[in-house]
Amino acid sequence: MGKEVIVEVKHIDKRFGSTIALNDVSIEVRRGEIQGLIGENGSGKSTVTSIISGMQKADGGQMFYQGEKWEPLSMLWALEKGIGMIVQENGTVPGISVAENIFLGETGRFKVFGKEGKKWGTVNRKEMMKEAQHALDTIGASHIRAEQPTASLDMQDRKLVEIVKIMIKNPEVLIVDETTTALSQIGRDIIYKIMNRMKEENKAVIFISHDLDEIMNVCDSLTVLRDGKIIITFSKEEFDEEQIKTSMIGREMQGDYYRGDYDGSCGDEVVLEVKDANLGDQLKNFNLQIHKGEIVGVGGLSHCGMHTLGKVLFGACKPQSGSVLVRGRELKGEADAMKEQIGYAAKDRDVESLCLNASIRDNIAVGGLDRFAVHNFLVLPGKEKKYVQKQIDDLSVKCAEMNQYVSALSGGNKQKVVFGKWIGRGSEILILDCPTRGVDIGVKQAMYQLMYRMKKEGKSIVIISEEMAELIGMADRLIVMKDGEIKKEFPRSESLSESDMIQYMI
Amino acid sequence: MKTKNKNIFKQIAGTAAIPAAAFLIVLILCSARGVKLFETEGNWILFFRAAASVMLTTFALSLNLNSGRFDFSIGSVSLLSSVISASICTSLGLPTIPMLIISIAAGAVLGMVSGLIYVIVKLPPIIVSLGVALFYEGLAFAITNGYGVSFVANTELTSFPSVLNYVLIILFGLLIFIFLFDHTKFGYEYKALVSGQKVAINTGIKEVPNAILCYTIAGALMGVVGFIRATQTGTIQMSLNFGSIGVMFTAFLPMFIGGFIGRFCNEKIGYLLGAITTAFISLMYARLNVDASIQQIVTALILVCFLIYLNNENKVIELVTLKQYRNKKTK
Amino acid sequence: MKNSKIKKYIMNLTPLLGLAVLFAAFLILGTVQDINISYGLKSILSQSVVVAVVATGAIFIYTLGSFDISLGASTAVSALIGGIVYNKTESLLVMTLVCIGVAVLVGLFNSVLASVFNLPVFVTTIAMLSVLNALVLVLIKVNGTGSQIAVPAAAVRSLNNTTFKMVVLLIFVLLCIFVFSFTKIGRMQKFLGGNPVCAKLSGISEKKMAIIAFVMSGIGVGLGAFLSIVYAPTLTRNTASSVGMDVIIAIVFGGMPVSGGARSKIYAAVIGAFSMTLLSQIMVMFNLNSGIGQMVKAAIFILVVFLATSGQRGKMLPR
Amino acid sequence: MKKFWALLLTAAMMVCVLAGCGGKDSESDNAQGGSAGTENQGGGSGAGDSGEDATPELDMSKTVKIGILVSDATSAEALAFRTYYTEYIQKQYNVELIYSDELADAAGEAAAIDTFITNNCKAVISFSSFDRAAQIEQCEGVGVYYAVATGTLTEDEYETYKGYEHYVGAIGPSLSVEFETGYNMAKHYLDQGVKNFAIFGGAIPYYTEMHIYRAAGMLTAMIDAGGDGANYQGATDMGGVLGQIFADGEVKTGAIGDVNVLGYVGGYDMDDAWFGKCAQMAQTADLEVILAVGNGSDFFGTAIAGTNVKIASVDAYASSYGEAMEAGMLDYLAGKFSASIGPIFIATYRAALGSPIRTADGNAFALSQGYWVASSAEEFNTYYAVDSSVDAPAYTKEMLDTLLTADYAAFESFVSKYSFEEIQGM
Repeated sequence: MGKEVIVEVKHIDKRFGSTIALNDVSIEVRRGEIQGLIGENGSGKSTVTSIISGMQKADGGQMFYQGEKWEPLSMLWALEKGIGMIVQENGTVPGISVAENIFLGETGRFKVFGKEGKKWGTVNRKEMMKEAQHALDTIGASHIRAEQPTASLDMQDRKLVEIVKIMIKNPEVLIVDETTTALSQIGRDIIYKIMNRMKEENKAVIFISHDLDEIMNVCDSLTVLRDGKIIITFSKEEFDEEQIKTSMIGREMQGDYYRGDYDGSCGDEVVLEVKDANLGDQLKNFNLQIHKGEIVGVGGLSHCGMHTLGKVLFGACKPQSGSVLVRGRELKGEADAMKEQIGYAAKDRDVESLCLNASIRDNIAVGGLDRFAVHNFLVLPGKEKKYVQKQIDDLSVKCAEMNQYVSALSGGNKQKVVFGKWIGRGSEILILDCPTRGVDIGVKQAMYQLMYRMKKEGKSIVIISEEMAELIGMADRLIVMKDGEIKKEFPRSESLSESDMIQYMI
Repeated sequence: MKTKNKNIFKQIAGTAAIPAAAFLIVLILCSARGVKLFETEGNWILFFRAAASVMLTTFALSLNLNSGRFDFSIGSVSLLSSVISASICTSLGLPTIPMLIISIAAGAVLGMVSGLIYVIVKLPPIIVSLGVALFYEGLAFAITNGYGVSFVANTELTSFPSVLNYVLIILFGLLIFIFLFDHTKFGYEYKALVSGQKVAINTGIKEVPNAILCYTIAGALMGVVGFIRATQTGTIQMSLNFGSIGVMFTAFLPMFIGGFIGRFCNEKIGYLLGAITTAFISLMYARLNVDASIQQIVTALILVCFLIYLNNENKVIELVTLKQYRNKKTK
Repeated sequence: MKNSKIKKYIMNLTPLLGLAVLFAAFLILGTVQDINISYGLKSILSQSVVVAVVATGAIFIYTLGSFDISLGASTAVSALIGGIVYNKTESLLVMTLVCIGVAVLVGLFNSVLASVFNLPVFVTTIAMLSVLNALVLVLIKVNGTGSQIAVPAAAVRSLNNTTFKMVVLLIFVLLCIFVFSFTKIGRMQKFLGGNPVCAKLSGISEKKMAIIAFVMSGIGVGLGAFLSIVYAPTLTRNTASSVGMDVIIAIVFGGMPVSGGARSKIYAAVIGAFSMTLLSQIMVMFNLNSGIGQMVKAAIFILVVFLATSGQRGKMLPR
Repeated sequence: MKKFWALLLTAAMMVCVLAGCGGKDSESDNAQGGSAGTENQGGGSGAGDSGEDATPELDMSKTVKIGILVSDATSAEALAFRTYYTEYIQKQYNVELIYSDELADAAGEAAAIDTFITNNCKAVISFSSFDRAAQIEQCEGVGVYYAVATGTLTEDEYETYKGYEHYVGAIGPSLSVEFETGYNMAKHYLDQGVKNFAIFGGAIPYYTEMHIYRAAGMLTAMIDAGGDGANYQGATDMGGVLGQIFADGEVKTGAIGDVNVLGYVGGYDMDDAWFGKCAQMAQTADLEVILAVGNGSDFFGTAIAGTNVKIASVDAYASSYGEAMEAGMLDYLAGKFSASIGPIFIATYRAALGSPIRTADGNAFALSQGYWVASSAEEFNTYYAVDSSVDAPAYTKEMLDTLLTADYAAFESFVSKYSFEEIQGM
């Protein structure tokens, strides 16, 4: 079948205030293809797709859809016309039923009386439920009930609801924006199935992901963006990991990506310990010991309890039974954990690890108040600035000045600020939940090296991650969790592969 | 089947529990003092008037508070709308129904205006509502040169207070409100915006008209409240410097009660029952001739205790601090 | 970047500019209508001081993104109890301490109640409002003539001068600025206001901070109570009744974001308080009737706050 | 940016509009000040003329600013007074009357007086009584004349301040007059053989003396009419009754001899419960008359509609009361007449012009003044016609001008003739 162009983006520009997000970007998406988009954070991939899908408008350039000029008014409008996007962050409304989410913004369709499109029409709830359930069944998500309150679903199922919300319109073009990072294998498989079906039906898919392997498996062609510019487009046969990576960061990758050695040795002193802790379905008589100078990797599906484990280790969640011991004594909560030199970088960075509406300075300083405050009370601007500046320099945070608001930083730099906040105060034990989530390769590498250095300095690190590669790459000891239990423990070894892990996750 | 019955039973129990309890306690207290709760017709009227006006106020307050919009101005809207309608009707010698209609219309317009100001200046609603409250109070004062409006002698208008009329108001108010919010596109989009502002907007739901409509509806409701308050004595007293916000506070207890009952049945019905509960309390105060300062303290205690109870189930925080947490997340 | 930065900078100054403009207007109109300007300024200072002090303390609560509507009532109660105590002890010092003590206790009660039963503080203050109002009536009834509690005017007359009041205000403001900008507490409060979730995960206890905030505002309320006794030693059931709302208005008018957080600033309270008084003084010169006067006030209020914040407008409606 | 300016513009316009309507509406208040001024330049000699021959030494050419202190901007009385001052006096005399906002407490009073001083007011006429002593001290301190227009000072207050140079004096119903007002009101019905009363206590819970004395008057009348052994809570005379009310902070219901107080409501809570109390009191079985120490018909009017319960009030002559009387909802009104504040104005004005009126022994005066009592719609209307007139009010300029030169004796006798007939007789 002829690979006709369905979506054409021509010389698009987009700027946010002073920063240029897109600079003269042109892409062609063909029918029967899965078009991959890849690039570091802030490279502009999400911006392109959000413009195509009508979430925001471009400042310059044109777009064409099926040969016609394409100027979407809203996502809903675009979807009606055949371009739908599954967004990166949560795209469902918690407070309403699944069905209402699926038909969000067009409940008006279900009239009791009155004509189609009549404004403030009444809504026929029964009918809506029926259609919604049918839609759920067709993509194989029958376990979700249409009348269920969305809040009661887990991350994964909410994503599925979103997918239904899009697919019910059977779009000509489907955009999948980093959705998979949030999903377990099952979820991913559902998405892959959908993408492939669309491909067979001679429709088009735009697929964005950080996961190089994933994207190389799925896509037929792959466009690399950097700093808002198109760098290069590879077709399937040209795919080559190294090349793609270099074109992404724009330079040869120096030195090791993960750590080089494979000796999983560490101190024998137990610094942090969980003793038969129970917490709902998140932890079931759970036991874990973390030693001095050890990197412990925790892997599993997104809701296997490992994220809760992170909070428990930091004292932010109290287990219903059992205990958390730090250097042998009971841990009494966050403040106490900080006294004991524990640091915690949460998965939901923007909400849990940073105050976006505050400056870099505030965010770093707040972690170290007891470090630079005189008598742990008096804050002298001079001392504070010195402290903060040191962290910014050590981690080479890219920013105009320390008083710049964090909200203006890229994902990678945000994470650097978080690291600065915890490392700055000399944390001995770091609990890092998805430390490299949404962080681009360049920064990733730097962070891996940093972690390794810290291990060498005798600090202990717990990496909780959904990216198995980095766990295998970094951990001295690797734990696979499922349903709040430890399913398997791997020592560090060269031979360990992702598939070894996966079988214990599912 | 059995479990189903159980559920239904549980629902009915949960729904009725609070007002029933309130009724019993009030009854006991009164009979302890040898007072009959409902003696004169006046008592009945008081009860239903309180229920009606409090219910509507609760609707008006909760409707915006649920979406994190705190509105100090509802009191002033009811004041001004009643002033407008009363002045018109007394000067033109119009009867009750037109006055009610004018009140509603005026209220709606006033509500819409404050909604418009809100969407235009895009300031936190709490600030806007402060300004609007001052403005409307001032306007009401200016219109009447401070005299307020008095039509005590106008038996046509002052004949409105009657159990039947108030019951009708309650029924219509409830039905219309339920219809608007549970069975229309507007209602569904409202719900979506409440809990998922960002997503809803990205999906293409228009927030601005929705918000304006919310304020308009709240205004209309307060128009009715203003009408009720005006016709009960045939006088409208002026208030300045936020004198009008008092009305708002009558709605908090019923709102929380409603929020609680909302688990077992439609939340709006919950609000009605909440209003009825407070109406019982007011009636008791009147019957037992309770001193004003005691009333205030007792009411406050009831509020706090109820909240303390609720909070163990973690419902209210959501309701009230919605605004604050939302801010943190979205900004 | 530059230009937007400058804009933001100006936005932040708007309240200050507002004050300046009002001040100029006062001077000009004043000279035109040849009023007694110097006396006017003095009286403006001494009229604003109570609201200014209370509002300054209240900033700590607003910084947490929460707010307290019982401040006026608690000022009244502290003043009344202070008055009663003075009439018993005849000592101004004791009176002052009692005022502060009572106010702090009320604040503590609010916040502790809130944190023990983890209620939203705002709700407890609603309840507190009516309790305190009732308390006012009771106090006057049992300890006064029934219509008032009066501290002998002679006792406080010596203190009733602008310099003294300004000194008190200045000291308190400096204290607050110190706590707010030069101590751990202030930093934690701002951060907490900015993002409670993250603050919790940075070892900041919301409850502790709330309690501290309410204590600070308590001190402000106490001083406010003391100053209102000095200003008008006869206390009636309506004493300080307007303070509660005036404080909210002043704080917002002064450019304090209601959501609290990093943009919070102490001086907002003072600026706001003085601006509002200036404004009403100017109204008097136009000799408007109360209604119109209030309408104009409202319009200017919205306008100034709008200009002060028009740096931060989003795609979504604020909440 | 453009949007920003646009918004700024709209906002600015909004303010202009306001200012505009402000100007328009306030004309009534404001322009008079001006017109008074202009009037004086041109026909102002009118004001001069009558003055000229009469009082050569009074220089009325300069506009005198006088501050009016009001604790209540909305009651019928307050508004009637305001109309008389702004619509009549201010037009007739070369004065600018600056009204304070509604004052809530002593602090408000102090602030308002400060404002007056700032605006170079030569004198203050006070309708606000949270802290009279403080007001007097404040004015004396800065040499501004001060007069009390409602109520009077207490004995020892008077003793303290009568000597003050800038304390002009007080004209208003003394507490004993208030007592009589209540007494006569009750008596009016007792004489008709009414036995069953209910009392509305107004501000008694807040211990407003004026209201307490009125209530005491009512109760004392009942005691006198209640036959032998009649007493109120054991009290049998004015002193006793007053003491009792001050002790309770309310009026107790119960039998006074063969007269009954069937119901009592106090305060102005204005909430559901309170209105409930009012309604149920109005509907008490075999109640005949509701005696209100203040405005009664507004709160009980609707409740008694259709019944033959009567309401008696104390307030002022406002149109709404006329309607209420026509409709039989108000039966008896002891009302201040708006012009009653004419003399105190003259006294203050004179003081401001440099010729204050002092008593024989050179002290500030303290004169009492009572109410016009209307017990029928006809009476009411006759009174109201005069009272509400802005062209020929009860005290016209001509009558008042005589006071500009009058000595204390003349002044006193003028004030003491306050009944409707007497005034019409002048």
